[in-house]
Amino acid sequence: MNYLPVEQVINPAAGTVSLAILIFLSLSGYYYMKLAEKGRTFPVRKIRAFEAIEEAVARSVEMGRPVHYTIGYGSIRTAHAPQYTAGLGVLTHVARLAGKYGARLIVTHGVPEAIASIDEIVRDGYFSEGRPELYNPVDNARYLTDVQFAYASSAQAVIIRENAGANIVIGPFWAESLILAEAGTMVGAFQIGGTARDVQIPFFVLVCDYAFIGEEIFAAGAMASGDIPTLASIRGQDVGKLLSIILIVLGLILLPLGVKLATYLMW
Amino acid sequence: MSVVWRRTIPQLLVAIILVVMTALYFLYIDKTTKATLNYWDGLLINYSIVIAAMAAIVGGVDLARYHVSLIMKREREQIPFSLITIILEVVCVIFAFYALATGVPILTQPQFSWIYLNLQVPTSSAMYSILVFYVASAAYRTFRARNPPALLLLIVGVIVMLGNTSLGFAIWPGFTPLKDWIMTVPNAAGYRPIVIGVGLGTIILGLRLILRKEVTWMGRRD
Amino acid sequence: MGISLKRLDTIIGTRQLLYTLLIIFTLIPMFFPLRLPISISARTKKVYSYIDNLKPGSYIFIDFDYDPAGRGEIEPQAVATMKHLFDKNCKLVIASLGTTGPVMFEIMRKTNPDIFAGKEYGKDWVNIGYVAGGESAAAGLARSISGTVAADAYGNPIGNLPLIKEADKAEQFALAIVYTTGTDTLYYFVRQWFTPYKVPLIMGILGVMGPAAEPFVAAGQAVELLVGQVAGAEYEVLVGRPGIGLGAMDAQSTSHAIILIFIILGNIMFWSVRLRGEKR
Amino acid sequence: MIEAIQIWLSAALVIWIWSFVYKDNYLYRLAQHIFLGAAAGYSIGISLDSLNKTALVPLAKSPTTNMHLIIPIIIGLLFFFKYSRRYYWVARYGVGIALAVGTALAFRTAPMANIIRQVNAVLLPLWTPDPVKTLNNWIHVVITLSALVYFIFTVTPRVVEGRPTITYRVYDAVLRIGIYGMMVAFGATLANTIMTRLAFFISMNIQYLQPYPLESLSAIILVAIAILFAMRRARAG
Repeated sequence: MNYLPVEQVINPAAGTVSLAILIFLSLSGYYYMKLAEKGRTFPVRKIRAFEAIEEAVARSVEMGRPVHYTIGYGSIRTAHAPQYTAGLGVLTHVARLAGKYGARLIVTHGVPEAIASIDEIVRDGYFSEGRPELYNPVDNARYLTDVQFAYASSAQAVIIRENAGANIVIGPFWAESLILAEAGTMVGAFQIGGTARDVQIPFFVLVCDYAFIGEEIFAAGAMASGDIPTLASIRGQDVGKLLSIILIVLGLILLPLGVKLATYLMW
Repeated sequence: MSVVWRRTIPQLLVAIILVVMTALYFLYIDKTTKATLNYWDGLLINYSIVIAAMAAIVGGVDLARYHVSLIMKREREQIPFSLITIILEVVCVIFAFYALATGVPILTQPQFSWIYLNLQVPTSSAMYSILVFYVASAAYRTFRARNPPALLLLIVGVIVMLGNTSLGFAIWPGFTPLKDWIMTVPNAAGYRPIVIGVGLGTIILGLRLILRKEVTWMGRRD
Repeated sequence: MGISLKRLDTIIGTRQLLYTLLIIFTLIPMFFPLRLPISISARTKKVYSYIDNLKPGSYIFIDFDYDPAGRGEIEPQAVATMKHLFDKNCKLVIASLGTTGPVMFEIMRKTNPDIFAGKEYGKDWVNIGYVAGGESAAAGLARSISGTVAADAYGNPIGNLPLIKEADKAEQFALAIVYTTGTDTLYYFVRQWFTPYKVPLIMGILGVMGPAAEPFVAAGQAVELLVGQVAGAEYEVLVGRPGIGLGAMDAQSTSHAIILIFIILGNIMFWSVRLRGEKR
Repeated sequence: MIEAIQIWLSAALVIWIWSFVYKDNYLYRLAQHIFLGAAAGYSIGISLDSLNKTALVPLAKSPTTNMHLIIPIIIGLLFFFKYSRRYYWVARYGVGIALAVGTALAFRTAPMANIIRQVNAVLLPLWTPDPVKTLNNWIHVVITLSALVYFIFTVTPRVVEGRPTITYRVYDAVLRIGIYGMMVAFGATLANTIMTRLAFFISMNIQYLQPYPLESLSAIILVAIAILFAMRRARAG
């Protein structure tokens, strides 16, 4: 039997090393999830923005003001899908808290594919906490439109007119990030923001009370699930960071020796 | 049985598409096989485009439904505004259908493009330029030396602002190169780990979807 | 005193005050320019010297297709470079691959009549108007202008224009300038004008497009870029004709100054309130 | 006549949208709802167009070979089941496929785009003849490595009661460098954004308002009345 050489099996444009990294990280994530299923627990650093969500919901209830949540606008079929998914993950947490404290939750968004999911998540939050009477499908989840600034103009109007007590924005955001955050500031809402779109992170970090920086939104999604094996998968992310640090240090050591790690990584 | 249809099959579908699309991307074998794989990959993406287009139509229905419900609630203040939204939406859709029926490219359909150019473009640009106010007040509140990190933030912010204008150049010509240094060295370095982390988060999230552990997108837990 | 300090703090902290001053200080320099000195970037200097070294009377192709939202950033570049080209007696063939281009060109011509003064239509410059088809239109124009369009933007048959008889193919042009708000258009010209015919390209683009267009210069496909309002202002200084670009730079300076003053006042107020509070 | 309305409407819509930063008022609300309706219609129109291009035209051209394009159309129609009490879950199929395709697009390119390319960008020579360049490269590497440490979630040195251990001190110092590095990046981005937003704002003035002073002035007067009205109502209510 003839074996094909590796470079003919793996797309050279995609990269063999990329595939190796992908498989390695998936396996390590899987390994830690299995360990967790067997009963191992891992300490997880607290993410302050995540802890603050409960306070945000509770405070709005005290003030008699609604909680505003948004995951942004756009289509979930693009490469930003993971961020929408993370946004949905945190929404489950917020919806359950809204049910627990009896808060009025208003979710605005512009993701047409996710309408069904968002409706259901909000419903589930109220029903699972035994407050079905608070659920109003039309009021709680509002699809605006998937046109960027039409979504933004309506979302900022909702925040101000409904006088949101808490404003939680998690998802991929573009220029509208600051519009949403400043609208929250205008009504003095308790603000929690998070995005993995790097150029928009500053606006949330600097304007909001608490912010998820980059990958923290993915970790928050895992935390929201409350499932221990799911939480353990975060350790896979850490393995990836250790790998990156090792690669950087190794590459820097090899560089004066005349070995360019960069070219090997591009294989 | 119904749990299988309700939960297991959608989850499996997601897992399979994820694995298959990853395989289609990395596999090569030879040129003809690669072409076939690319075709399948394109096919899946095309499917998602059609599904997304259908979803946008559902979204339009949902928006109209929301505004109809506001009208039904008889909130006197809101009724005229909701009417405007619904009417404009319906008018656009009618002209869109008209364009499709006559085979005219949609943005050259005169009425559709009139609404686009005269109602949507100015409001959209105005919404974008409203950011100038927000970024100004955000800067005013942020650049305040409350503690050491905030002092650093203030210094960096002021240098960048001065480096960007002829005002800064008039005060001291060195502001521009200093700003360029900030933007290329510490600024670039500060974002790099964030980008790495986002990639790792994406990979692990994909893994969770494949292992059917990430199920929040399904909504209800049954 | 303490109360008045707090009140002062709230007055300064009122966002409406900041916004109003911001609007006023953005508008003032547009009507009364301050003419603050600006530094000229190496990039703009390179474009200037490239155009300055062209043989007088060269044929230049111009793609004029920015959209309305890009007017403030690109029009200053277009006006200044076109003035420079006309001063050097270059002959301009203007076309638009985007639908909004011809409209923007007419607005530009109406608001800057001086640069067209003394220039004869048909001999010194020609406006072909909108050419549909995107990349294939770019390819067609490169092959033969008279073979691609039948009439110019004003309805004159293309055969009646002396300039088109002299310069009809991409090879006959010394330079092509692309003023656009669409990154795709840049690719059209690189693929259809630079790669096959080696026509040098200069790209006038929005500030946000800078990073996306950088590789063209690095790969030698474009001579240089004019990026954003700043480039327009710098070019206005170089050709000695202050316009919207420089006005906008002044507006940038005054409004940045307002924001800086507010930041300084905010810090002073914050610390005086805090120090006073600690004394008690 | 139509052109006059067009110009006035454009100028007015711009000013009404801007008025929101002062106070929410009826004219902003009007502009917002016009925008919402036009955008919703536009989005449906564009979707119909892409549906037509990707599915209906190929189906009409050669029905037998493109029969399979019926599948996504049907899956898309399943979204409407979200209104059903009993069969709400049918809509999940469409959500799932769209989500899976999107995640796959990010998942399969993440190692290259987010890890390898970023790692490669940091592999800078740490000893160069040019001292400035050397310093820049050191800053780059140190900030990148220490900010990476900030993002590590599950491996943190234990905090023992009393005096912190040396490991903890080192960790804390590295963390601080990372946080300060990111803060510099954030501050620079915020300050740098002011310029681009102002450029656009100035463009808007040049485009919509300055050429039409009468139209702009009348829209401003209207909006001023609307804001005063809104303020009176707010005080009364």
